Formats: sequence, C-alpha cells, structure tokens
Amino acid sequence: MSILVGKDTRLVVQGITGREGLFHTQQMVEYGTNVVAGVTPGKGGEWALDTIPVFDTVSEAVEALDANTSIIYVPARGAADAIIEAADAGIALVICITEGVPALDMVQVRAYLDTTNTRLIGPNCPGLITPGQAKVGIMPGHIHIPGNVGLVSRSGTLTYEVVYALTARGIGQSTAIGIGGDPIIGTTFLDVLQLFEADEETEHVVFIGEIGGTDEQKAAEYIKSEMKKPVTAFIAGQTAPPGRRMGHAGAIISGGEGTAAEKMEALAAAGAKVARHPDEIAQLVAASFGRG
Amino acid sequence: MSILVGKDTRLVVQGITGREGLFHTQQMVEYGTNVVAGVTPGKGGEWALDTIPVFDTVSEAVEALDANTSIIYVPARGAADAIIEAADAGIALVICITEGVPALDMVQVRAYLDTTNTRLIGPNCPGLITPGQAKVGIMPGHIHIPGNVGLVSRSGTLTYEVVYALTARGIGQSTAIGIGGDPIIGTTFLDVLQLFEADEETEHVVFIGEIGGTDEQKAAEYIKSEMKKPVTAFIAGQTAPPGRRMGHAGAIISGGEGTAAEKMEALAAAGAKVARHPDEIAQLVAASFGRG
Amino acid sequence: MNLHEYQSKRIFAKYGIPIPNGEVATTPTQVRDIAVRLGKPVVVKSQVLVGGRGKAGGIKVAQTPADAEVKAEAILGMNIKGLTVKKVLVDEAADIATEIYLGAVLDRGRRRVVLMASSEGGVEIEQVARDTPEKIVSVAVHPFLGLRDHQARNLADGIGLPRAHTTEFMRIAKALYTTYMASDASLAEINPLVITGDGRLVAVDGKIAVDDSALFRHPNIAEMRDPDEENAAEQEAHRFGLSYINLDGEIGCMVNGAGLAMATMDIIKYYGGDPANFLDIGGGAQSDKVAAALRIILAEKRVKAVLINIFGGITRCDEVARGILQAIDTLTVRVPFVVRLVGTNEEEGRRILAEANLITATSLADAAQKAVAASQSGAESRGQSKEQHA
Amino acid sequence: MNLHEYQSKRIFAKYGIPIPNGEVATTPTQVRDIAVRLGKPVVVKSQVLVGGRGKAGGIKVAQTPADAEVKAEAILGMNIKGLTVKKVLVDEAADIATEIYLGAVLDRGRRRVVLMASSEGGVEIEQVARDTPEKIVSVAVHPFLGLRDHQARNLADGIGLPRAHTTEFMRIAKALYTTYMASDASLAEINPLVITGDGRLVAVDGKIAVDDSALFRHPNIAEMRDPDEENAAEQEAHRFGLSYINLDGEIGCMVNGAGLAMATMDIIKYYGGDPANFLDIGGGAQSDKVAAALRIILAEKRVKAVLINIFGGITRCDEVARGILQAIDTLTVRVPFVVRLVGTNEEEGRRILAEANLITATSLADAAQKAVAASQSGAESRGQSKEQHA
Repeated sequence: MSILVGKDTRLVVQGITGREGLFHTQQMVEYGTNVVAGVTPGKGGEWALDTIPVFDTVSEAVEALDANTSIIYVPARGAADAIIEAADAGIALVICITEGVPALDMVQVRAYLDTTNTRLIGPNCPGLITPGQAKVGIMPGHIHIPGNVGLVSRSGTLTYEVVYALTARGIGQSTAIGIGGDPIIGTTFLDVLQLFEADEETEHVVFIGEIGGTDEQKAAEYIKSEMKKPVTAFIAGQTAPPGRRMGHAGAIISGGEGTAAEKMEALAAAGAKVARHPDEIAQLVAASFGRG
Repeated sequence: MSILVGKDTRLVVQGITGREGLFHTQQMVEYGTNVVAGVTPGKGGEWALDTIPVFDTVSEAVEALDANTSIIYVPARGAADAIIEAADAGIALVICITEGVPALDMVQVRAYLDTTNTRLIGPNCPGLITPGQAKVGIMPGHIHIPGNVGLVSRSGTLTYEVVYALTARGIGQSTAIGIGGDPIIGTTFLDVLQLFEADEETEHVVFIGEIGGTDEQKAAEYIKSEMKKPVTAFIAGQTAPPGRRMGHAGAIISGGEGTAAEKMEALAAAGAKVARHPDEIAQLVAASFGRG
Repeated sequence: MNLHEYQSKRIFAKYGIPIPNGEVATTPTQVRDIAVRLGKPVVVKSQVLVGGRGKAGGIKVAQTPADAEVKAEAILGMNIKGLTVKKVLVDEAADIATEIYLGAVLDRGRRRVVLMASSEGGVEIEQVARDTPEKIVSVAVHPFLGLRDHQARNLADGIGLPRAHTTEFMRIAKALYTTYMASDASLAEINPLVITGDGRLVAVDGKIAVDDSALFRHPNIAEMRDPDEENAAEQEAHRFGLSYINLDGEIGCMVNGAGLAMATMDIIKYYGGDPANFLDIGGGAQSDKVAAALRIILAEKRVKAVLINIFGGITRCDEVARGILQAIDTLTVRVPFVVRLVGTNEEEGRRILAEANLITATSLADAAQKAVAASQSGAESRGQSKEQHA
Repeated sequence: MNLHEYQSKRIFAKYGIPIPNGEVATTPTQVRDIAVRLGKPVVVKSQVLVGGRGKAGGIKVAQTPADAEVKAEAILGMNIKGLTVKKVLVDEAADIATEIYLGAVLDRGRRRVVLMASSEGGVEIEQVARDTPEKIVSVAVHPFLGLRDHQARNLADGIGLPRAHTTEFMRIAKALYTTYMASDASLAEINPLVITGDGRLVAVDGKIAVDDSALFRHPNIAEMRDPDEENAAEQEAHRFGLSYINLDGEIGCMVNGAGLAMATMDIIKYYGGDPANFLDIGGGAQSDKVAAALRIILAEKRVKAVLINIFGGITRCDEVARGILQAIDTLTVRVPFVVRLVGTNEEEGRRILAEANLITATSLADAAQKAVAASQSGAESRGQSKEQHA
C-alpha cells in the first residue's frame, strides 16, 4: 500500500459538517478514498453526503466502523483537542489539515502523542495521497498517477507543481505527502524518509524542503548514513530575507540558522541530487530513471 | 549483580543533610554501598560525613561523579519534585523512601516517568538490598546473607521478619526489595518478578503481598503463564476489615475488592506455594530447597 | 478523610456544580426555620459518615416547616451504625425526573483518575458494578491533559443522556474533575445527579474523600474533620501519630510496621485467637509513643492479652522496652503481656524488661501461640498481670 | 508579532519580574516631566522594533531632567534602520554591577520551550552562541511539568551566579516561563538582567514576540500591534489576510501557497531577475483578494513586471483570472503581467484572460524567464502594458 494510506485506509473526517470538511470529503470520496465516518460534536446521528454517518466523538466512529485514519478540518482553536481525541480513540494515523494552530498547543500535543502509538501528519499540511488508492488531504487528485516516486514536502502547491511535472513526464508516485509548514509538526522528513526507504513500492524519493529549522539537515544525515534509494531534493526560499516569516509559521531564518544554502549543501553532501529551481526536480528524476 | 543494585551502584543521596538522610547514608556506607554524592539544594560545596561531596542538584552530581542510582529522603511535599529531578538528570534507578507522598503527585510522576528510561522504586518503601554488595534503603543490613532467594514485598518490617527467618535457616538472598505500600508506586510486583525470573542469581522467589488493589493478581497471572522459578507467597491482612486503611495508604479493601482471600487464591491457582502465616514462609522455602 | 454530605456539596458548589438550596441544623427548631426560609417541601438528612442513611430512617421528606421539625426530632440523636446524629442537612426537595451517577476515583491499576457515569443513579456504584456492569461507562484522565471535552461527551453518550442535557452534563463532569484535583480527593461522587422535571441538573447527594497525605496543602479541608466520627481510642491514636483501628477480638496488638501488624493479626487468627485492634507504632517510635499505644489498647475492656511484636530496624528495642515499662507503671494493667523483640538493641530491650516479668517469645509463631493461650486462660493465670502492680 | 521594549517589560512586571521605574513619552517635554518625577538619572530609549538601537544612538543616559529633554529631542524623530522613532521609554538608570542574559524560546528540534541563561548579558545571544557557546546554559521544559526548581537552579549554577542571588534568579526564571506560556510567546528574553550595586535583580531591557497564530486568545496583546512598524503595503496586505513581504527587486510576484511563492522567487533569481516581494494569496482566494494583492504589488514603484503563478487546487483559476481583470480595470497598470494558471478551472481562467492580452506561460520556468525578460526590456515592449488601458 505504498506508505501510510491506501486501500486499507478507513477514514473518519473530524469536522465533516463544516464547509471545508464537507467539500473535501466529497473530493476524497470521488477519488475513491474509503471514508467510513464523520465526526461533529452535537451532530451524532446525522448523515453527511447522504451516505456517511456522523458521530459525536471519534471513539464512537472507531467502535462503530473501525476507522483507522482520521483527517482533521476543525478550526485552529479546536485542532489540538481534535488530535488528542483521535489519539485517545486509538486512531493510528491522524492528518491535521488545519492552519494556524498555536505553536504551544502543538508542543503539548507532541508531548502527549509521544506517549501513544498515534502518528500525526501536519498540522498546516495538504495531507497525503497514494495515487489510485486513497487521497487523504486537499490536493487535486487528478494530477497524480501511480508509480514509484515517493514525495515528501513541507508545502502544498509547490508539491502539486512538482507532481504535475512528474506526471507530465509519465513518472508516477508511490505516495506524496505534505508534512506541513509549522515549527512543530507530527511527522518529520526523517520519519517519512525511513518509511520510503522501507517501502517496496518506492524506488526514488523527492524531497522538497524550505528555510527554517534543521529538519532538512537531520534528514540529510539519514540520507547519508542509511538510505540506499536515490533522493532528489529542492529547498524553497533561497531568496528569502532573514528574520521574516515566509507565509508558513515555520519558514523563517532566525539567528542566521535555517538558510536554504546550508540545507542544500547538507543534502548535496549526503549524496542527494539538489535541484536549483523547482522545474529542475522532474528533470533530475527523469534523468535518474533514464528518461531524461 | 542480582537485580537493580550491586557493586556497580553509584549512589547519590537526595536530602543527604537531613536527619534521616544522614543517618541512613552512614548506615549504607558502613554496609559497603558506594555512596558517591549527596544533594541538598543550597548546600552544594559542603561535605557529608566528611567524605561525601554535596551538590545543589542531581545533574551536577551525575556530571561530577557519574551517579547512576538515587535514594530520596526528602520530606513528602518535595518528594515528587525530587523524583522528577533525578529522572531529568538521567538517573536510571530512583528509590524513594519518603512516606506520605500525595497520591495525585504520584499519578503525575508516573505519567512523566513513562516518558523516560528511569525506574522508580517506592515511594513509602524500605528500599532494596543485594546482600554483601549494596544496601540502598533503610533495612537492617546485618540480618541478610547472600544467596539465591529473591524477595519482593510491599512492606518493611514484615520483610525483615521473613529475611531474618530465612537467614536463621542459612538461606541467603539474591536481592530483597520493598516496593512500597502506596496506591501508586513506581515498580510493581510484576516488574520485579520479571527481573527475578531473568536473574541468574535468583533460584526461588518470595512474594509478600497485602490487601488492596490488584497488583498481586496481575503478578499471579505472570507467575502462571511465564515464570519457571518457584514462588512462595504470603498475603498480609487476612483479618483486615473492609473500608479501613491498614496503615499503608494502599492497604485498603474497597468495594469488596483487594481481599487477602482472593489474592491468595489467585497465587495458589498460579502454582505459588501460599503461606498461611509469615512464619510459614521460611519453612516452605526451606522445604523447597530440601532443608525443611 | 471522609467529608460529610453537606461539606462535600459545598465544595461541589464552589467549583460550579449545582446543588439544592439548603442549610445545616443541629436542632429541630433550626430545621423548622430553615424550612420556612426555603418555602418549599424539604428533605431532612442526617449527617453521619456511613452509608445506608436512608434505609436506617435517617433521611425524610417534609411537606411543611412543622412537619420538618417533627422529622428532625426523630432524626437528631438517632444512632445509625454506631454513630449518633448530631447534625442534619435541610435541602429543598428536588423534583426528580431522572437519577444518574457521576463519580471520580483513583484507578490504581490504570494509575489515572477515572470518571465514571451510570444511568443507574441513586444506587451504590459498587452494586451497579456487580449487577449491571455494562451500565457503567468510564474514562481515564491523563494527569497532564485533564478531562477533555471528548471524554465528557463519551460519558454523556455512553449513558444515553438526552442530547438536551449534554452541554450541562459535560460542564458538571469537568467541574467534578476540577473538584477532585483541587481537593486532592481520593473519591468525589455525585449520586444521584438528578435531572429535574424542568430540565436542570442538580447534585442532590454526594461525597468527597480526601487523601490524608495531601491534607497539608488543604488546611481548610483538614479543619472540616469531625472528631465525633472517630471513637475516643482512634482520636487519641490520631493525636499521637499512631495508626490504630479498633476490631472485635480480645488480643491487643502493638507492632511496628503496617505489613507486620497485619501479619501479626493474621497469625493470631491462625492460632485460634482474635485481634482486638490493628496498631502500627511506625518507625523509630520513642517510649512515650509506645506508652500511649499501650494505654489505647488497654482502654478497650474486652482485651484479655496484649501481644507486642517489634522488629527493630529504625525502631530501637530498648526504647520500646522503656515505653512498655512506662505504661505498666502508670496504668492499671489487668492483662498478660507477650513480648517479642528482635533487631536493633534487642539484648538491651530484653534486659530492661527482664525485671518486669513479662511473657517473652522469640519467633512470631511462638509469640502468637502464647498470646492466644494467655487470652484464653484468663488474666489471673499470669504473674505479670496487673494485680501485682496495683 | 513583536512587542516594543516598554510593552514587553510591562508584561514582565505583570508576572512579577522586577523592571526599572519608567514611563513612555512622545515629546521632549513629557520626557522632562518623567525625569522630574523619577528624580534620578534616567535612560531615554527609542521604541522601535529593530536591534542595534544603542549603536544607532537611540539610547542615551541623562543626568538631569533638562539633559533628558535634550536627549529626547535628539532621539524622537530619528530614523533607525528605516523606522522613525515616535516614542521613547524613560527609565530610571540602573546601578549596574553585573549583566546576565535570560531568555525563553521555542526549540523546534527538541520541540520544547527552552530557557537559556548566560553570564554574558547585554550582548545579542546569537553572538554569544557564535563566539563563546560554552557560556550559554539551557534547560528544556517539559510542557506538562513546567519549569522545575532544579532546572532553574541548574541555570543559576551553570552561569556561576553567586549563591546570594539564586533564589531571586529562580523566581525570575519561573516568572519568565510563566510570561512565555501565558502570552503564547515565541520569544521572551531579558537582556540584560542586571544585578545592581545593592544586590537587586532588574530586567533592564527585554523583548517578547508573540505567536501570531495564538493572538486570538490574547486580544489585549493583539491590540498592542504598532501599525507604524509595518510599511503601508504590509499593513494593507495584513488587512486582506494576504501574506506579503516587501523585498528589493523589480519583479512583483503573486502566488498561491507559501512554498510555491518562495520557489517562484527562487526561479526568478535563477533566471537573473530579482523578486520585488513575497506574496501568498493563500488557498481558495476570491477575486477581491486577488485584486487587492495586485494593487499592493503595483503600488511599489520599482516593480517592472508582475509574475502571477497559480496552481489551482482549492484556489480556482477562474476566480484568480477575474481578480486580475478587476485589478487591471481599476488600477493604473504600467508594467507587463506574466500569467501562469494551472489546475482547477484553468481553461476557464485562461479564457477569461484571453481578451486581456497578457503574457501567458505554461511551465514555471517559462513564466519566470518571460517575467525576467519583460522586466528588463521595459514596459513599452509589451502590448498588454498599462498604456493600453490608461
């Protein structure tokens, strides 16, 4: 099933009756994702899109329909609660789409999740997709085709851009995953690289980082010491000025740390091919597959 | 080194300058325990018993002298803090002697320790001893002799009583450990049984439980399904009335649960020999060793 | 430490849990006045720390102030399970549509505070647990996260609470958890939590028990202790820092250590005797404390023999011996003493006691057998009984 | 959101951190009055949100009220790194014996709030980290436990603080952590934390930055935002919920998504151009927002071309196209537009724009190259430049 989501995914949508939740649920259902339930406190017993039962709590959805994955569309002030609720209900994989979750809420959530077996992706992320099997997120599904390139990225539309270019060259994807642009996130580059390295469907990894933090450097260490699969990387924000937050809460060069240059250097030193601009990524991958 | 403490133990005493802490430090040193440091906030730089350096914090003691085990004699209102401090300093084994620690403090401490690699014994316990190697507690050292019986108990003097009887019959102990009589403790019967089962020095286990809670029943399940070594058990409180706390905060039969009878039954069903009174314990062990 | 219903409910109210209007009274006249002030039918409820007050006739509804006064006359001074009723709580009678149960307790196995709810309110939760365990739903609260909305909601849904009451129920559940944590409780329960005819939720009865070890940080709760709820011996033991529980037997026990004290009681029973008490003098007791312990034991008339079992670790046998002598010198000792001293300074202890001519024993089994024999043969058979000292 | 020194210190004081007596002023006369009231030598400190105020001459000591007025005249109205000084803080001058550093920050790698201390106060901590990293000690705070005594003590010992100050330092460290958590800060630092000649600890300078995502729960802090600290374009972007940062180049960018926006800037640079701004219109932007974004871009005189790069997911290309038309219709557009629309409703979007005669591109590389070319060849070379619309 590539990684994390696929045909076995049984999805519950937290915040399903909200405008965004409902819209994307429809999109996911149309893509073929197995959406088994929704949750909106106080609306248990209703139906979403006429076919999806709505529950008051995630644990009720898990009990009734064996949901194993959750996607969260609730507003920022309720997102931390929603993640904890999903973990308490035993959900193994939680994807939090919500943007603008306070960083200190996420510090608490991460500390709590460390005591559970739940994996969180996001927040402030586009979700993930295993083409042809399951789309659990907000990305346009139609641009993806099944294949053997695993993508991991901190951003949304930049990932779509790269996927679009790969697909245009006939290069399919095993799983494409956006880990989110916030300072504290549930699943890091390193986590995803480990999953891709172990995944039989993935032959090549595309890695799209950005300025801020040191997660890319940690990933580079892993690429250098452990990874056998080829990696093509890009770091957004080469032209970003220090001290200014570039949209994403996490995309900021502070104290001289987290520049694109140092990240590109670390990745190149680790043996990754480093693209100089986004359009080069697909070219490098294609070359590696002998389709350059 | 039998289990948990022995010649490799490098002990730091938290609360070393208090009356009790100092008295027992002297006792432990006389027994041969390797007491490397003491901690009393605000007294860093002083010396205890002329030979033991005192530090302000545990992490300073760990840095300076590689302490790996801590024993806590601080008053009840500071005990939870002291345990957390020891864990934060990377101490692997913490023994908390202090009695009267509020139960909700211990709920927090346990939840925190679950996120660390620190093992706690106690609180409200006599500590533990590996005869001839290290005494980390308040038990009278001289009544013990080295040997192959592992003892685990919720109480203090009752354990001494049993050790005394074993020693009188020439039966030595690998390690004797008092896990404490409070409702929430760091190391349970089950944990210790697993250690004894894996320990090469231990051939026979003596298990001294009491009324209250269900830890003895959980231990019985383990004895039944996993343990190969013979177990002799006793449960104190056969004559205890329900609803009254028998000294130990944890020794209380509530809601009809936690009686001695049900615990003795579970242990007997698990294949342990169950003594009917404390003097019978040593008799049963001696018989098992062919010295009855 | 157990709190009275009225004390518990006042604490509930402090944290925002609705309780009936009501006041405490110690005389029928006061009850009448309260009923007048409330201006509604009332419930007169005995305030004693035992269960089954209703069945014992300690809770009565009154339609008028005059009726309340009559009911109060019947209840005040009543003896319920050995306790005399000195106070009553006079509450507005609730218009009860539904009774549910909501409680918080420390779950030792899970090491968490657990909130439990049941649609079977008004019944003891232990009974529900035995008879219809499927009617109890519970959630374990992570100490660092507190009771979360989804957990409270799961409780509400789990007991089939009509949706109209969910929000208020959740609020009360969170307030109960706050009450529990803020009071260092070991139990906090609302039983029943009533849904009234006009759709309000009211904590009609409830109780809180507080962790004795945490009383140091709750001086205001510590002050609520009702000395009348302990018998005289237990009050005195409390004062001396002794852990003492009065039982039905005839052999008084003085032991150091709770486990050893229980085991000593057990072996007395094994040899055919009956312990008169549990008494742990704790570690490192001085002679004064030992003497007080013996005074408490001997105050109980049915005691026919005393078994003293000391395993000296921190406790020194010579100190214990001195305490025994002190007690013998100042009390009218009418029963035989069996003494077993082992451990720290045991020789010195035995030397001190040699002249007192007590029964001595080496093993615990030996001591128990001698104590049982002494209690059965009567006081006069032993030379060291009080006749000699009187 | 960054707070001014005086705002930060008021918050510190609220949580029990000692600060110097002082007041804020906007005129030299006020400064004089404050100096009179304080009755001591004062420090007149410009309140602008940039570092290096001291070096720039924005902080001056004055011995007398008259002197303070003179110093204030020099400082008020000064331009420091592009910002005009409109306010000064007039603080009692401290009797500085020792300067230390104490700060709290979110450590992304450890996922914890970290408290840092250094004996090298009064210097930027980044510089200490570069030059003498061994002089910084730090402790990571577990979010559920808070800053513990032993951690604060380890900080004190770690910077070699004399023992006489340990208790007060620990108190201040805990107050700083409380400040951080209670304000949802991303940074809270006291620099320097001064030990005065008479042995007091005082937070002489400090700053707090607050997590923008958490401002919804701190309306009182949100109100402290100083609009003067953002330029007009950034203020307007803020109002429309656009993420906009003004840069030095000549190619205006409008993109949906922060990562794609950065990547678009990067590719412009790669092809030899310079981006004039970062601008993310976010997901699902409506035409109004698109028009506002273009208005902001075009307000910058140095912009010589605009690159619009939209990858439609939630964002619909037809909405973007309508926004572009709306902007063109209402503005004096004097530069060429390069537009690349891909994804949701891209055909419809292209159709709408067809009549506007803009430069279109399919790949991002193509778009960037065209934009660079357009910016370099000047506005007149492109038919769709504003001359046609004017």
